[in-house]
Amino acid sequence: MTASSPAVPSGTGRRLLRHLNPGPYGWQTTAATVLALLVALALSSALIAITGGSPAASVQALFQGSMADWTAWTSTLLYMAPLLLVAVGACVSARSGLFNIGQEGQVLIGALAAAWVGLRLAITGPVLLVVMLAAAALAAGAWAGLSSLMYRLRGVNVVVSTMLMTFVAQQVVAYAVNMPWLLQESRVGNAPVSPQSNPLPPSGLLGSFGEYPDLQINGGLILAVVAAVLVAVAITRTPWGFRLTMLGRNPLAAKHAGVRVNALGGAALAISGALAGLAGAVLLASPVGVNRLQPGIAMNIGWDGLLVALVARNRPLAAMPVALLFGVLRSGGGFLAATGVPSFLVDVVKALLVLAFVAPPVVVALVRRRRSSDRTAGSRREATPVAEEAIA
Amino acid sequence: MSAADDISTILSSGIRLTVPLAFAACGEYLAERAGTMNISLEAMMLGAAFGSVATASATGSATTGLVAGVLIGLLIGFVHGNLAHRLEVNTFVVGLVLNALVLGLTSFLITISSFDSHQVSQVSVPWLRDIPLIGHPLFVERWPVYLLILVIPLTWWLVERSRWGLELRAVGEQPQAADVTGIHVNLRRRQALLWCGALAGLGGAYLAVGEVGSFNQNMTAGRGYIVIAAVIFGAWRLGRTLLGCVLFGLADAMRLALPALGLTLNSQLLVVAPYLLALLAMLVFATRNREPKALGQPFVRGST
Amino acid sequence: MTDDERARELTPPSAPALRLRGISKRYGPVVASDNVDLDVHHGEIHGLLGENGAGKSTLMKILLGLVQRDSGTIMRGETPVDVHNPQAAVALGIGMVHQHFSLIDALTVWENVILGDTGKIDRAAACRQVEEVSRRYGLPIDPTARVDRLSAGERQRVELIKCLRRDPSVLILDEPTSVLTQAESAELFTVLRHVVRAENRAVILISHKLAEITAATDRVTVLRKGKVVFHSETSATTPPELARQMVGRDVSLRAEGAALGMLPVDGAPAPADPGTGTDAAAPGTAPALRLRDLTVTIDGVAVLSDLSLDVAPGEIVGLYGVEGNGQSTLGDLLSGLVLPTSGTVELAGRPVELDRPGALHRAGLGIIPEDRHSSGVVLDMSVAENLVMKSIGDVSGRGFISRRRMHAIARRLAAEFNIVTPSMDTPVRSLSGGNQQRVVLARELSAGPGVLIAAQPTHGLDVGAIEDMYQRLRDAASGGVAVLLISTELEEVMALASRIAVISSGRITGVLSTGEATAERLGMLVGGVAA
Amino acid sequence: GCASNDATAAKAPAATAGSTSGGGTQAGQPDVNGDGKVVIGVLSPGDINDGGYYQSFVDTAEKYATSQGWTLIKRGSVNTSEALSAARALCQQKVDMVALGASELRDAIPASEEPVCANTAWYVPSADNIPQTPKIMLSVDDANQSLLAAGYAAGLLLQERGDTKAGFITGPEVDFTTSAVRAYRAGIRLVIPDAKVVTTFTGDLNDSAKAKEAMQAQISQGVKVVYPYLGGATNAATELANANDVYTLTPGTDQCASTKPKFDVSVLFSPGDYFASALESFAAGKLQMGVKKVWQLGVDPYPTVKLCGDKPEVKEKLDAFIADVGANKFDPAAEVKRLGS
Ligand SMILES: Nc1ncnc2c1ncn2[C@@H]1O[C@H](COP(=O)(O)OP(=O)(O)OP(=O)(O)O)[C@@H](O)[C@H]1O
Ligand SMILES: Nc1ncnc2c1ncn2[C@@H]1O[C@H](COP(=O)(O)OP(=O)(O)OP(=O)(O)O)[C@@H](O)[C@H]1O
Ligand SMILES: [Mg+2]
Ligand SMILES: [Mg+2]
Repeated sequence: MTASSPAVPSGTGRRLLRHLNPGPYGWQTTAATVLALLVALALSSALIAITGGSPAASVQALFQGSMADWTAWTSTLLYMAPLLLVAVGACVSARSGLFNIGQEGQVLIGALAAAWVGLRLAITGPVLLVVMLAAAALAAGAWAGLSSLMYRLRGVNVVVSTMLMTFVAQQVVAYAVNMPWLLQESRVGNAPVSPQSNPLPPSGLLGSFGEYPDLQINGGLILAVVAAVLVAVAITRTPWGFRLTMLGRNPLAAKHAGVRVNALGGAALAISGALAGLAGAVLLASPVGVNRLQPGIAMNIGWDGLLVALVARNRPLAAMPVALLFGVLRSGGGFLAATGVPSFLVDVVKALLVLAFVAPPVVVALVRRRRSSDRTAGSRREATPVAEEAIA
Repeated sequence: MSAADDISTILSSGIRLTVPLAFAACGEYLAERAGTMNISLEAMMLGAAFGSVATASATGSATTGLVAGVLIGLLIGFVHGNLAHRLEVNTFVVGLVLNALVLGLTSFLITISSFDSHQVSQVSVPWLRDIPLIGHPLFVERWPVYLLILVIPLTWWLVERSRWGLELRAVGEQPQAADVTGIHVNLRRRQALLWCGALAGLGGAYLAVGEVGSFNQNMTAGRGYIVIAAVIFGAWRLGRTLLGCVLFGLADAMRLALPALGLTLNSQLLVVAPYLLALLAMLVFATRNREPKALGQPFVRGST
Repeated sequence: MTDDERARELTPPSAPALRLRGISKRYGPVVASDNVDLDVHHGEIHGLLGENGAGKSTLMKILLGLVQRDSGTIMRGETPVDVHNPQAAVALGIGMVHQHFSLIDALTVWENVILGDTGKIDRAAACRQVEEVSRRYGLPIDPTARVDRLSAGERQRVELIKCLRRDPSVLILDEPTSVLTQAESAELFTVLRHVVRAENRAVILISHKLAEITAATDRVTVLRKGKVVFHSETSATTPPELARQMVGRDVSLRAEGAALGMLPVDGAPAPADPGTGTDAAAPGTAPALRLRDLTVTIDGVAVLSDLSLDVAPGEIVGLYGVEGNGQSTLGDLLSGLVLPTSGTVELAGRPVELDRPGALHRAGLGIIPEDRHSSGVVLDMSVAENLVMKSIGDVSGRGFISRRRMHAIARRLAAEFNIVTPSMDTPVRSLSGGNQQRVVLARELSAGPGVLIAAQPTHGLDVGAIEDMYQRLRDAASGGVAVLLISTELEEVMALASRIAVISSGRITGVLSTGEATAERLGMLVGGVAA
Repeated sequence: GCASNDATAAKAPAATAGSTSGGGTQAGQPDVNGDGKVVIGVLSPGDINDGGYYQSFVDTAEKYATSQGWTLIKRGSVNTSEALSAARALCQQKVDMVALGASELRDAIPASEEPVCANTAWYVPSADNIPQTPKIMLSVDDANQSLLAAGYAAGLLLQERGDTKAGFITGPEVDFTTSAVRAYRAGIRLVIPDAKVVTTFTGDLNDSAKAKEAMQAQISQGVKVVYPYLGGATNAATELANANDVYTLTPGTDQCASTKPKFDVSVLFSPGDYFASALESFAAGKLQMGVKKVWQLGVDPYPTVKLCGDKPEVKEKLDAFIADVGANKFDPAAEVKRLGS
């Protein structure tokens, strides 16, 4: 039981060390994770074998589609950007003690607002992109803010309301892309129109560094990483973050200490919504992509981004590698599907892999707890960082 | 066609649409009273729907299929329970992953297999079926529907009258206190999830081998979430929850029947109606007092 | 400890009901239980004493299977037993009345009472049993009432009934009286005596109140830093001795004794420090705290009505009353957790806008809240963070928190207020109660408040911590701070305050100077009779 | 977009890694990329096991590929937002042809210009809403025509039964379903001018339970011909119709051979049929990129409407109608506009 690292004088240094130190049970967690991964891969292989596919080739394809070359990295990073944005937002709200699970809807609302601005406002030049991003953040922030308002006025459980609002958001977007006066694409001749918007004008697209098929770092990723770092700093280093943490840990004490809990709680929820909305705008304005609003634009990025945050235990910096991992699974999975493995099976493989990453740290923590026969708070608190290290 | 016949038709249809929801709602209600916000309900229903059709096709008996559906629901409940309430993986993570897993798996399995269609038989209750208006809707149904007559009071009794239910409620309200009292909090929650799995499985299986007779990809189409909305709408009371199911089922039936009667309605609005209603119910009635206090919170001994 | 003390240990009245041998438990570097031996016999009330953090609760949790020991043996009679969970403890006939987390608010009394049993529920039988137990021990309660509607005393009764109904042969009570009024405590001890004498059970009683221990127990064991340091027949020891054993040094049981439930033997409760003992605010000096016509209505019930009170700089005013008469609400109001329906709070002559978060703090009001866990500290944040919690702006520059500055301030305060903590980064959760309270006090006083509200400041504190707390409150007052002491302990108020305001049913029924205050007059005021 | 200049083309790893020699990449042979095998990659936006529209596409491809000894890679339920990356991934698998299952996936088309897909043929179904680009072959049909003919067939069946009430059940209320309703209704009214067509939107092409309820409701209202214009829910709804002796039409594929469920009219506008003929040209090395193939009712074998049962008079009238459309005797679009609302 020497979880706390040796005394290091400076607080910052110590924190850094704690981040780098795999922890006393780090190797166990790593081993368990590897084991779980093997089990997940074995299960997946069995399923793939049923369809007559080759498991080895599938693993190869997973790798090839996500990391083998720059093109693959490009698409991995393309997924990572919105995932990270969503996850960072989820970290903010979770920190404040309000659990937002409505990111999927907030992503949609963000994309809707961005699309509306991009297509319906006569803004030209680079300003357009800025306005689009701002509109996405504002709209999705307000959408999440509604949940906060409902909580404040009527005590409506935030988890429940954010979840229900997701389904509402889906229909709102479906409605918007089916209404010509709203956002439905314009008709060409007699051809049928799809439930989608027109493509964005070029000035509404995010830029990128590098060009396909070389490594292309999309603007969204930069936005996401900046957001992650800013939020990480804000949470751990600023009075605002301090108050936020206080609110999350003990709202009564926070109120007592003069924190404006309603405003701060509402702000946290709105920020998490705004970041999810940004993710929606990033999906929409992605330098590679369809650049139109479609009902399926969120592609479960909201749910997966929430998973990222949960796996990263609500730490924005830890969310970066986890988001990368999820990006790898998505792009690798897409590639895997292109090798002829049924796409549904790819979803199964992804889900199994996520479980393989989530479960082992807790298993190890549990075994530890059992072994030390200590079922009280202390060990629980120590278990958390171990879990994080394993994932990061 | 007389107006009475129309009403009777809509009622029949509403009941058929309600039944799968009602089964699952009984399960979700119990799980939520024990403090689990069970998002994987959708997975339970969908998995059971698939399992029931596959089994029915293999054995030639829709009833066996129904049993298989219940078993699959139990299995998913077991997995969820152990991950969330033994290994302490966040329950939403578990739910989201299980939903993705089951959707992927069933969609995949249906592509590599083909099943014969089987349906459980219809039972019509003599005399009662002749009651005007409600006779046909209520008393000419596939037999699992009548299981509801057992399941609903049983669920109520379990929660409100049995010792197990008392402990469940304690666990959903104040797990720390329940623990100190000697109740195995996480065990109770796992058991509640098993019950939930069994009933959601029954609901999903009924949908497949009762209503439709076959399986197709994502055939539950979000019914799990509707049920969760119903429990919220019902403010964690069984009667109101079931009322919510009936409301949602009837609304769907109306939506599907009214065009045939010459009326049309905005479809988006109707799709969101259950969720909006649930939100509205929470806004209008002070449901916060009714909510299990520890809903969605994991229990770890020693943490406050 | 010494042979002398061993010798005092008489032959036990009967075979031990419970025997602990070499129980050890460590939490990281902290040894919460260090090779503890303890025998508890049938027919005795066994007092367990110790400073905050001495390991009393830990030991009892081990007995109850809530915490697993690292080593040692537990024996029921002569057979070693394995208590790995609370159910096992129940099966062994060990029952405990917990102070926290043991009743489910949303359930009724009878439901709570049968919770943890097995077998079919029989509501009628359960109610009957509750009534029976409540009659047998004189603990009146309505079995069908919902627990969240009950007062603290009534809840305690439910706890007792629940425990006694299971017919435990060993009954453990962990600080059962800290939320009880004197009358309620007296009632409890009557019950316990009955339990022991007439029914030959064994009782372990944990308390910080030496008077209770001396009055109620047969034998007493003192823990210090996890070790058994003292063991004796109660009749063979004295409160000063116990206090010395607890703290490990001599303690002046002057005023401090008050909080432990003993008035000084010489009677007259003289104000301890004459310097602060001015009878009332000197005319001309404006009161630092002025409460005017405060009314708080919750769910249609006036919890406070037209409450007015002044506190002058340099004086300690005691607000005395029985639990449930609006004291906590006043505390909440002055913490900014509750808004008054009407009335004003003035600090240094200026009215405070109570609806602005943090307004009271900014206006120079410091508060030691009644329930430090729920509103005084953030248990999962570090000592340093808790110390600067209210002045986070002061330790940050250019928008960032300076950890260096934060730690510097924290270290200074920790030294100044004798906060014992492994490091400034230790979560407050793992500090002992006394040290947690010191963290709150240090934070509030370091802000240089003009007014300090101390709500039940010594609840759950050990004698050393109380001594320290009293001294600091007096020092604050003599430094010119207006101190409002909200307390349910008569002796505490008598020992500290120069004026005593009595609150009953949300009204001030009278204000007396300590000189005029006699137990009878206060008693009448508490009863709502103006004196 | 990404310019496909020589420099980037050389860098595209997967595309040029093969044993391709020189520029022999054009559509002279099915092995477009010259790697010694023929691989067809199919992307479909829908459930490729829906037993209907989307499935027909991959089924056709599968059948043909097997007969030719080609390899087929099929990927269903492709989110439109992922179309582009899915197409790129296919190209990286060195497919010789990328075939899109429906025009919803048109966002994948830019990949055809990218180096990674340089040696690939592209087959794109369209409803005249996709601009022609040099690297794709467009296959265009006019949904108005087939649905109008379907309506005409339904009208004839109604007439035969002496009835005037027809039904239409579909999923979401979106443009392609609402315009289908209009054409269908117009077709019926060409036969029975005062016919009533009830339309139910269940909200989900795959929700069998709701489709059945909608069918039940229409049957209860005495509707005798219902078009289940659905996806995965088609069979469940049709079986119910069969049990109530209600005529049904297929949403796109030829199901006349099927007995459970049984359809009375096969409306053939499925992408599979068009694709089959494209594959034939492909096998023969005659498939050209940068061109558009328009499928004409009454001229080409597809789209068409086929009566399953044995009703010579009805069949005769239907065939005559189809021939008229083929001969441009009247303008389907105008008819739909006139009678459809
Ligand atoms: N805007 C907000 N949105 C969501 N949650 C909030 C918000 N503001 C505060 N909270 C949460 O509310 C709790 C405390 O807030 P508050 O004191 O307003 O509750 P309350 O006392 O029940 O309020 P009220 O008396 O107005 O009903 C904390 O748990 C905090 O996390
Ligand atoms: N879960 C825990 N994790 C770490 N340390 C703990 C834990 N529980 C107790 N401790 C430590 O063990 C020691 C004994 O604590 P315990 O609660 O038994 O004291 P106590 O005698 O009951 O004090 P009090 O009078 O304040 O209730 C303390 O130093 C405390 O900080
Ligand atoms: Mg204690
Ligand atoms: Mg080739």
